[in-house]
Amino acid sequence: MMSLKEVDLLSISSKQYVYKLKAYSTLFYGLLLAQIIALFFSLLNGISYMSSGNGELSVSVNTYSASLVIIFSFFWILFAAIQLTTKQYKQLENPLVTNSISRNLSNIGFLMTACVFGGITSSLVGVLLRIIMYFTFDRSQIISDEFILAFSDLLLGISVAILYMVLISGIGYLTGVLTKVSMAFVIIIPAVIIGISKAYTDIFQSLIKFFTLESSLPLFGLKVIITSILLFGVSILISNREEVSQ
Amino acid sequence: MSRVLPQILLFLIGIAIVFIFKSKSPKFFRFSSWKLSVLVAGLYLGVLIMLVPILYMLPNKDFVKIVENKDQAIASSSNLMNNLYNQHFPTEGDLDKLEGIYKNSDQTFKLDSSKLSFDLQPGTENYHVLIERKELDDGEIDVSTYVTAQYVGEVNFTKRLLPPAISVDNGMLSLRAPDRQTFEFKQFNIDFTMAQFNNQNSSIHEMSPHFANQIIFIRVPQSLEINRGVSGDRIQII
Amino acid sequence: MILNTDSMKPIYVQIAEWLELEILNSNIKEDERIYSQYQLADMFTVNPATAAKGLNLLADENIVYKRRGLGMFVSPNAKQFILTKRRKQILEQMIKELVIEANRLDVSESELIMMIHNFGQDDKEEEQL
Amino acid sequence: MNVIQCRDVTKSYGQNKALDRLSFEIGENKITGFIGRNGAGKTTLLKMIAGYIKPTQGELQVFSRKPFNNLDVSAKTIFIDDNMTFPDSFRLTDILSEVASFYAAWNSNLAIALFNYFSFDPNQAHSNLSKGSKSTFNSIIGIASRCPLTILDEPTTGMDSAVRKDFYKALLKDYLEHPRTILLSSHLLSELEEILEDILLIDNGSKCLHLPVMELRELAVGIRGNEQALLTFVEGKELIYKEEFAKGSLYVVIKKELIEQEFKHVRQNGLEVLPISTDDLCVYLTGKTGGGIDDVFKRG
Repeated sequence: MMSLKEVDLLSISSKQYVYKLKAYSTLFYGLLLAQIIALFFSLLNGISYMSSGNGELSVSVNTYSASLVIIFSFFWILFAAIQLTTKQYKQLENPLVTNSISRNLSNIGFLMTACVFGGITSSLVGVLLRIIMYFTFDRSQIISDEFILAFSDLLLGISVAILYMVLISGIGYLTGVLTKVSMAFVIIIPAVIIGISKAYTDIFQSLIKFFTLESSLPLFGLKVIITSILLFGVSILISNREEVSQ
Repeated sequence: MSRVLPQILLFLIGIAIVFIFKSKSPKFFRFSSWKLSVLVAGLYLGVLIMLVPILYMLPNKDFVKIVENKDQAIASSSNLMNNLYNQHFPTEGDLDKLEGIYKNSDQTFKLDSSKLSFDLQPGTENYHVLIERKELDDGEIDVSTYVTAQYVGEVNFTKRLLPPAISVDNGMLSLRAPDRQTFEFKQFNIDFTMAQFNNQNSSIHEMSPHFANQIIFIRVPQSLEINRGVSGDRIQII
Repeated sequence: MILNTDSMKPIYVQIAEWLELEILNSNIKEDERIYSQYQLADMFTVNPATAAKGLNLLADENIVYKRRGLGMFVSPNAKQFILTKRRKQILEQMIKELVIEANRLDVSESELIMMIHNFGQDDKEEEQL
Repeated sequence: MNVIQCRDVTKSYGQNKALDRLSFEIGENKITGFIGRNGAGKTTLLKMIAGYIKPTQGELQVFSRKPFNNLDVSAKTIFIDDNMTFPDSFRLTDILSEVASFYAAWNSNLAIALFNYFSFDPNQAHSNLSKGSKSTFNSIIGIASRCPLTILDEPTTGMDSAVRKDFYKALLKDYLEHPRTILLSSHLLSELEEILEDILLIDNGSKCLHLPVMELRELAVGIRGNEQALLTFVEGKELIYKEEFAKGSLYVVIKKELIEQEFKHVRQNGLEVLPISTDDLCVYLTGKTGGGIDDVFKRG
């Protein structure tokens, strides 16, 4: 009895990963809802409207975009990542074979899956938006440029959306872990963010521009991956010594 | 700022909805079995993926296409207008060759009088009327209408402008502008995720309009007597 | 099997007594294998250690003996031994208590003997009916 | 070989000491009951053994390893309590099959047989179960996992008495077939003492007793009788409990070994020897004051 085979971290983590994929599958409805709402908003009026004219004619242009869907999906992954660190979700692992590292690894695995799913679906909702527009609007009014989406652009959009979601999930996860260390972080984190954005606008902006203005995909990918590894790594280190509270 | 505000509002609404959804998840969402959730998620993804080939199969011949060179078309249009002001009148053959300038209509009227007077109705103040005498007296008046480049953003919709209504009756040529026309366009911006690496600005495209001028080109028989009347300053005889 | 958990007698003693009864009633014959501690634990829903102690009680009195690797067996003469023991110990103890109680209730010796005698007859009559 | 080795373990939360210099050892394949009053520190200790929390001071080893955050210990241990939660997206049968993959010795036949015996609805969600059903279901997991170290913290909370009996029987029967180390905690000893081998009595975060249940049963007796006679009889001896029973009469609880020699004189002095239930004994041993609740009303 005492000489049971030693368990290895990876097989336990992957078992937990599968468990969590099933267990947390209801989180998906949140994404579905967020995307449908965003789609609805996007269809409603478009993101901008321009109109002008002279005595004989008036011309107006409605601009549409599926970006809102992606942004809503970003919010979803942020909340999902924070949620995974809550007591309520941690308790679900008590009946399982687990330790802090396997818990974190399987959480990260789940989040990566959610990012891939979210990235693909949010970009594809853009396709849905185009098809809805195709059938509801007068086709002779649709400007074909960018309405006809290059397939390579679609793949590009999906991979960039996934990368952004990975980054955001890392931010959310670390935030969640920090707030578990001390509830003080619930106040500190927003205060610091607002403080930095107010007092050191340029630092804050260059931090954002570090990602948003990067126009080389490989470099962007590298930046996101390294930053995410840092975010998740710090999260693992912090939560490693933490006791399972009930 | 006024443009950003409604979007921020939208995000806040979105967050609120996500939060309400999380805290008061309806029974269906909370107790939906994982098998059902995975099935719904799979179907959702499947349907979205199926949409991709459908999008590429949709015929797009009706769309507004951007093929022409806007700068050149606008340059030649304004060039033409400058020439008109400077009394450098083109021939009809010249007009046909100019880029960005389209012939709107082409009509021929039997002449029932030896004189021609004009009735330029309100709304035609911006029309340039050019009269050219033909080399022979065939008793017919040929009227062609031209329109210079008309753009909104990159979209050239010159060809969609309706020509003015023209009629010749008892030696009177009347010119009536078409009813007020409205043009609506739907533009699509690619997702910011694509734009970032596409050398495209994801911000809203510049959609400033460039309005067109109408040119009425009238060819009359050699010996016709022309009475330019009250609005004579808008009628130029080449 | 129900044990009297409120009794002052420890459970392992109750188990030992039950086994003695089984031997007395010839449900387990001499030189036959007796229940193992695990069977007893299962039957009485008690910890096997408790059951083992009950068995050991019998082993100490040589009512059962151990065969290496085979388990416990009922000793020859076990039945006779139990009978003697019970007569000696249990009956004596009971009589002792009876006498003390009789003294407390001012029942004289002859009255007590009468009662025992009558009780025995009632019992027989009941059996006859 | 000891499964659990606990040396001077202290757990403090701020100023408050939940466990105070606790030392004990638990051998392999024993069923040990962790008994103590509410708040005595049973759950804290069990959670520490399960690796959920770590000792503030002292050394705790489970399977010769520190259990906190240890995957090997976690694989050999299951901790069942009524706080155990499962995802709402799992039906009860899902839970049985999903949890199964984590435990090497899991017996799904047993799990399903018990599940059916207790008439669970396979399509129910865990969080919709009543308190008693939840305890029963969790206990099925605890039994079927056949973990070398099975920890059941107040497993019978909310169960009705019939189910409790069935549960103890099921636990014992499976233990007989597959011996393992089982820790059971309860504030009520009486209903589970028969299946226990050892008992660890905890009082206020400290160890009070650790001995076989059989010895506990014979540890002490109660004596009732005339106050004067009784006081002379027990003079100079340590009493576990003393209570004025009626006017002029007294009830004391005393260690059996202290009066073994004079046992015969007890009755002659008109004193009455009473058996004492293990439950009562545990209450007396962990009692804060000598008198009990009656004293409160006497003073008033």
